[in-house]
Amino acid sequence: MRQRRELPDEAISDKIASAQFMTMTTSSRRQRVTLMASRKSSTGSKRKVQRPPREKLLWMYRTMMRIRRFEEAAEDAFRNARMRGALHFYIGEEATATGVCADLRTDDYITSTHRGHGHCIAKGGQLNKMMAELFGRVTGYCGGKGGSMHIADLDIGILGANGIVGAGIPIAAGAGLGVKLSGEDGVVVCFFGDGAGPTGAFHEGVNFAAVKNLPVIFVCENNHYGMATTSANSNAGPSIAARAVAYGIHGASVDGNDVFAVHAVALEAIDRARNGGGPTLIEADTYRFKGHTVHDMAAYRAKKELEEWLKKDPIERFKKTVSTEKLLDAEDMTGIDSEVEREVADAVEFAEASPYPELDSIEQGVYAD
Amino acid sequence: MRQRRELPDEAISDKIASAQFMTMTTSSRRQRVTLMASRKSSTGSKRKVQRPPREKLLWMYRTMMRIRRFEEAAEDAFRNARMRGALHFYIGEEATATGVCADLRTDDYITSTHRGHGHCIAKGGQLNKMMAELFGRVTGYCGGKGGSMHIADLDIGILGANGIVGAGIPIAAGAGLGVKLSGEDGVVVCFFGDGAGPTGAFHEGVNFAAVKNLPVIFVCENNHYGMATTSANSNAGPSIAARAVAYGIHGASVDGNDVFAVHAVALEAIDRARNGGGPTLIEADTYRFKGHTVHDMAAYRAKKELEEWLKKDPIERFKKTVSTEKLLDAEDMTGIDSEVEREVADAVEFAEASPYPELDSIEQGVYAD
Amino acid sequence: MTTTTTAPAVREQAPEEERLIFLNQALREALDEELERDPTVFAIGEEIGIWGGAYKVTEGLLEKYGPTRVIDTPISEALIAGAAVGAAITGWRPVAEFMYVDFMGIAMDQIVNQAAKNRYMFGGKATLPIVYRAAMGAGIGNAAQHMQSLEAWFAHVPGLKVVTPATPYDAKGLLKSAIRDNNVVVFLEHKGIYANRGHVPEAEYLIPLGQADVKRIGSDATIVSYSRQVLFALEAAEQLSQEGIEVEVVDLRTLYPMDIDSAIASVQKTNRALVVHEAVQFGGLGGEIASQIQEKAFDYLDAPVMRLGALHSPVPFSEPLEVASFPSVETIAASVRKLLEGGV
Amino acid sequence: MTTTTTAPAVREQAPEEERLIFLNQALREALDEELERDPTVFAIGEEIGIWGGAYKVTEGLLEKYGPTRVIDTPISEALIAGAAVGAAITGWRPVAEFMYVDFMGIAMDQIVNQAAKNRYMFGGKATLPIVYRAAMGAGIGNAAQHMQSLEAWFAHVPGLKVVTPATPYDAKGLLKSAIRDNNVVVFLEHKGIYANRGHVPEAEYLIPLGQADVKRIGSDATIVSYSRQVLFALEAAEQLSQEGIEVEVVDLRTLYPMDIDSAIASVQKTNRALVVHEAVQFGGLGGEIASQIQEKAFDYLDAPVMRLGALHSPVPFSEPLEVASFPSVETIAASVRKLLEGGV
Ligand SMILES: Cc1ncc(C[n+]2csc(CCOP(=O)(O)OP(=O)(O)O)c2C)c(N)n1
Ligand SMILES: Cc1ncc(C[n+]2csc(CCOP(=O)(O)OP(=O)(O)O)c2C)c(N)n1
Ligand SMILES: [Mg+2]
Ligand SMILES: [Mg+2]
Repeated sequence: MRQRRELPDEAISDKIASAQFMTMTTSSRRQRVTLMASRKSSTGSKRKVQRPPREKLLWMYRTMMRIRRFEEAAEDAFRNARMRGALHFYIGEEATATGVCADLRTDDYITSTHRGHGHCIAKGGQLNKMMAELFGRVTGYCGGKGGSMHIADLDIGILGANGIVGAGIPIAAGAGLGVKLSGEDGVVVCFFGDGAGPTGAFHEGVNFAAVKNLPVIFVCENNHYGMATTSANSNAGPSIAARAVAYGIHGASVDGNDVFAVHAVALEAIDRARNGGGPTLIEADTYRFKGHTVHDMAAYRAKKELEEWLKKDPIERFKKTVSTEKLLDAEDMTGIDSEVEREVADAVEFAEASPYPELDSIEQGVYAD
Repeated sequence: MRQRRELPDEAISDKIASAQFMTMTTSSRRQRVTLMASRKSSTGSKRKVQRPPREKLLWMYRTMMRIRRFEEAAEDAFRNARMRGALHFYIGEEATATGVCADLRTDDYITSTHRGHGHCIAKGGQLNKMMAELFGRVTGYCGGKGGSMHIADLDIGILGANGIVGAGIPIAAGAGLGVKLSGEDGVVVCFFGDGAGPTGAFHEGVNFAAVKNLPVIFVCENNHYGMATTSANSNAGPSIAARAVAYGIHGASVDGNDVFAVHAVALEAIDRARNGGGPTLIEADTYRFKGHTVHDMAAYRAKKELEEWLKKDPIERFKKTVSTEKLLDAEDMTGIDSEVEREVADAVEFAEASPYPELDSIEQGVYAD
Repeated sequence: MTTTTTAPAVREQAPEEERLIFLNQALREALDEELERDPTVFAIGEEIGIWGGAYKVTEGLLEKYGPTRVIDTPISEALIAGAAVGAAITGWRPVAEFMYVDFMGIAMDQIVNQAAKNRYMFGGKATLPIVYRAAMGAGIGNAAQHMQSLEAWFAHVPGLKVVTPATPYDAKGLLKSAIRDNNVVVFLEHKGIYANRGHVPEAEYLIPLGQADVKRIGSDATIVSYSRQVLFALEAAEQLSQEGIEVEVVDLRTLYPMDIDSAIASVQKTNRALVVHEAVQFGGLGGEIASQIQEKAFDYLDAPVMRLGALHSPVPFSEPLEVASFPSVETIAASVRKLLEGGV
Repeated sequence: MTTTTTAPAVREQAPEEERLIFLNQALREALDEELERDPTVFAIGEEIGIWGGAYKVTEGLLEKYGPTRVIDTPISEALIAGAAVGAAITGWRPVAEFMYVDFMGIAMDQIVNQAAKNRYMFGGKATLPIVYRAAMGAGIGNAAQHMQSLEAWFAHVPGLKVVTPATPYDAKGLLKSAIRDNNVVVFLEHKGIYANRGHVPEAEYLIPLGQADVKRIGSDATIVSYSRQVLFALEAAEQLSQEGIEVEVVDLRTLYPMDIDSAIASVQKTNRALVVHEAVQFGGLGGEIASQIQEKAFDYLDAPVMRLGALHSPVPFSEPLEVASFPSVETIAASVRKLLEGGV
């Protein structure tokens, strides 16, 4: 009775299968689902891993530093009451957005979350426009009308941060549908947190993408907490990646603090999506160093737990790897450090020097002509 | 990081495992999910299957006949314009509701669907009150205010048919939560169609039941179609039962037209739920002999497909089995036949003899005092 | 303002030269023409392809345009609404169908927090040309979860436009405009009038959103309404005319943006107003309409603005109760008589 | 009718003997007392346990009552609403929290098609004692998806009751009544006043649903409002008093069932009415309230009933825009002056 739809091509699934994985074979022989249950830190893996070229390494480092320094500056401004609203920091998770976006094209799309600064920066967002938006100024990405949770840059495929947990997932599926209808080879990356795992939006969005074989890469940033609720207490089952089996799509679990591991998994998924192989569900294991929002001191987390994760700081690990493997030298990075410092300082200056939007603009921009 | 919650006890999962099944072992050794991929017709199975006692066999036959004759009478009334509204017939699927409800207690609960007559009858619903409701009379289950899609009998645990696909699933989870809070050993059976598989409500409800280890048995009646849309075109993945893996709960696929097979699977699930073993996701393979609604001629289905399924008529198969295995004799069944005929005729008479509700009652029953 | 619409009320005999078609056919023509003319337009929803839509509005379009222009989805209302957002913001013009407005509760977050707000939240940059179609209204015995009129929810949300046609002529012209509109338009079709026949010219035409239509001229009282109740109001007006009472019937057609000026102009002439809708009266749009009338035409009113909506209950199944639960030709006529005696 | 409530407006200096507590504390006391007295009551929602609720309303209750009475859920709003239905219909009294009313769009089907309608659809037999709590309102910079006022959606749905307290005293008394009520009550708490302090007596008390409270006596004009805007109205009234204008302030407190009679009685005395709410003005409940006032007090009105609500846009993030987008003490006072000059 059940007719099978287009399936991921065997070659690609075998490629993924070359990492540790488990296979579930269903009654239908034609359906093959591979799931990398634990691609642990690429640095830890036996085989000689192939590293990205120097230019990409420099970009990765710069991107992670831009995210971290941008948010440190934002937090500082907030603590000094120069900024208000809800701020969710990505600090500690930089490797995930960076590794995933490293090989996206400008015409590829991403949907983001309430914790979206990192996604936005990794996809090419401008710090001054982002900072101005956080300050509610007219020069911000949204002219001050959106704030941190609603930054978008449609010109470079950033379809928007989102204040509603899980809501970006059906939107990503829709963008993926559009790409498929256009016949082009673009892809859509959908970032979401472990807290979005239980939402109906997740299920409706992923099921649709799987049924229609859309070029969407679902990236769950499992930082182990919603607010105070643990991922395990909100998501049933062995893991979020394991759900790929239920949807008949490819799934992968990856060390989200290892930018190289994330990059490798993302490359495979992007490849597959560009070549009509359909969606992938990636679960990145990571951790937020800060509280849920700028207001949260995260008392519900064990001090020890945080310390363990601080040891896995994605930026420190990147530095360690590139120096051990002699891929970059200290100067490369210190140079970037000071450039980023300056860029962030300029962004703050730009933002604070910018005016607030005009009061008579409140009802403008609601409807298009 | 991920703390595991209470798990189904090995003994029970091994019991299920004794049927044909596949096992998926995840990175977490402590998590064991068994999935009966294809408990094909129990009659076809090698080992000598143990049949229910005579009393239960008689109940099963009577129940299936009550469902079929009730709906035939309703269709007749509708075709003669003595009744209006939306009617969704369960004819052809009788074995599923019957097998599942055969061992439910009066204080167990069920949630039903738009195609709910069979569930209601199998759980003990009264034909005259049901028929009167279909006729919109004040003597109906809902005093005529609900109609076919909203019949409920709270006194015997029927929490209501539902006009919203998937909506019964979170409600069943809530009833299951209540049972668990009460510390009693009741269970909740949640019937839903394959069309509800893609709904967010399915995911939110099953995930919650799994996270909280609630005594809920999710029974998907996969009759292969929503309206004209096939189950395969709306549900991604190998099967709906296979999703059990993603939720870390027990799953089972069963021949929904074999009342004995359904009964056996249901017994295991009910046992497990009563004993704190948590939820089960059962997928029953079946088919609706009629169109989606009384208005639908089902032109989208191949004539041949229907013919194949008509050969698997659950009532005929029951008769064949009980006579081959000499469990009941013809008289047992002909006796029931005439009793059911009379009961249904009485129900129609009762309904048509009943008055419509008073016009001034429109705004009554909206709020409780 | 009064347009020259000659759309006949139901049952009214139409002149020879008119082309009488069903309302769902008129909608299908609109969709067909727009799919034809703009390759970025596509239809998406449940059972709109093989089945042809629960009310056959999309019948034949799958065959004509194929599965990339007429997309059947699983039962996933939030997905349908959200996929429309994702497609629209990336350059497409989705026309999404919800089988019943009652099911839109499942999609309210996507419609209200995403579709309606994205443009504004993103600084007025994003453009989301989306039409969310749905069948609304009572009268056919599908009971409480399939017969609601929920237009008041949508009209209250900045970023949404809301359209509620009453005739085949308006339905076609308004749907074409809605599809070409660069905003999110909630297009509500009363299921009780899909089978109504009315004049729809061969030649292409558009009806701009936000323009009311005076469907009957009268001097004694004004009935402001929309969707199917406009037809009931026209019938009531004919009855009242026998009694020498001439009622003007203003069909708002679009609820947001609302052409209240047409209603005001009429009330300034008749000095009496009755607002009628099938939605539950309490909290319905009748309140907005009546309030604006008394705010802007206070000195013209000879009686308070009256409202007539559904009783305060879910829609009952039983036929006699169902039909008595919302405004009818009889209750509208009775209300007008009462209005002329000073009202309320 | 006027109750003898002495709940002070914010900032007002309270007499020595009063017990001043925060509004979220008052709500916590109500929940605590009801959890204590009725074992069938339980609280369920996101982050209400360990976190203590986004606005700390449930803080400490998990520790006191344990995880079977204070239940943390995954992020699954439809599940929360539906689980409450399943539990309520089987004998429990769930108090479900939605962190923000903005998220209830995800749960609208369960709230509207299931919770609100089950009793009626089942022939008046089922009883669903559910309280759906949520934080509403703007003013704290969380932008368009966290700051809405959507009470109009719920008040329009037969089967739901809607409560919107303005003071700690009312908040406690009304929540206790809502929990004991045998119906589905949507209880909306303005997030801008959780930290307001007001008098709440030690002794237990209840405030019946459906009773308005005249929070200030005046003779020149009536302001009808609810939730936080009542406090703004009281401040505006103090300002106007300096100018010799005495405004009566009627706090509806419950929006359905609505005690419109208290508003009418006041308007019959003052002959002028201004309806104020923070929700978007178009399609807001102000329309219902204003319409009923002009229907029932038409001959008493010296001016049209005026309405003041939020501008027609999603809530903007930027602080100056946000605060200017909804009614304030200043715009309320200005509206009253205008009303006295003949209004609108
Ligand atoms: C639908 C919805 N429910 C609840 C919230 C409130 N909320 C904001 S963030 C959050 C936790 C999200 O956790 P996760 O998805 O893991 O993302 P993280 O914050 O960990 O990056 C919650 C409950 C929301 N914004 N949207
Ligand atoms: C949320 C929702 N969406 C759409 C519908 C319209 N509808 C009613 S039944 C049906 C098909 C349901 O298919 P399935 O769940 O497989 O149940 P079956 O009719 O096959 O028993 C649809 C689409 C609905 N009632 N509710
Ligand atoms: Mg998280
Ligand atoms: Mg089906």
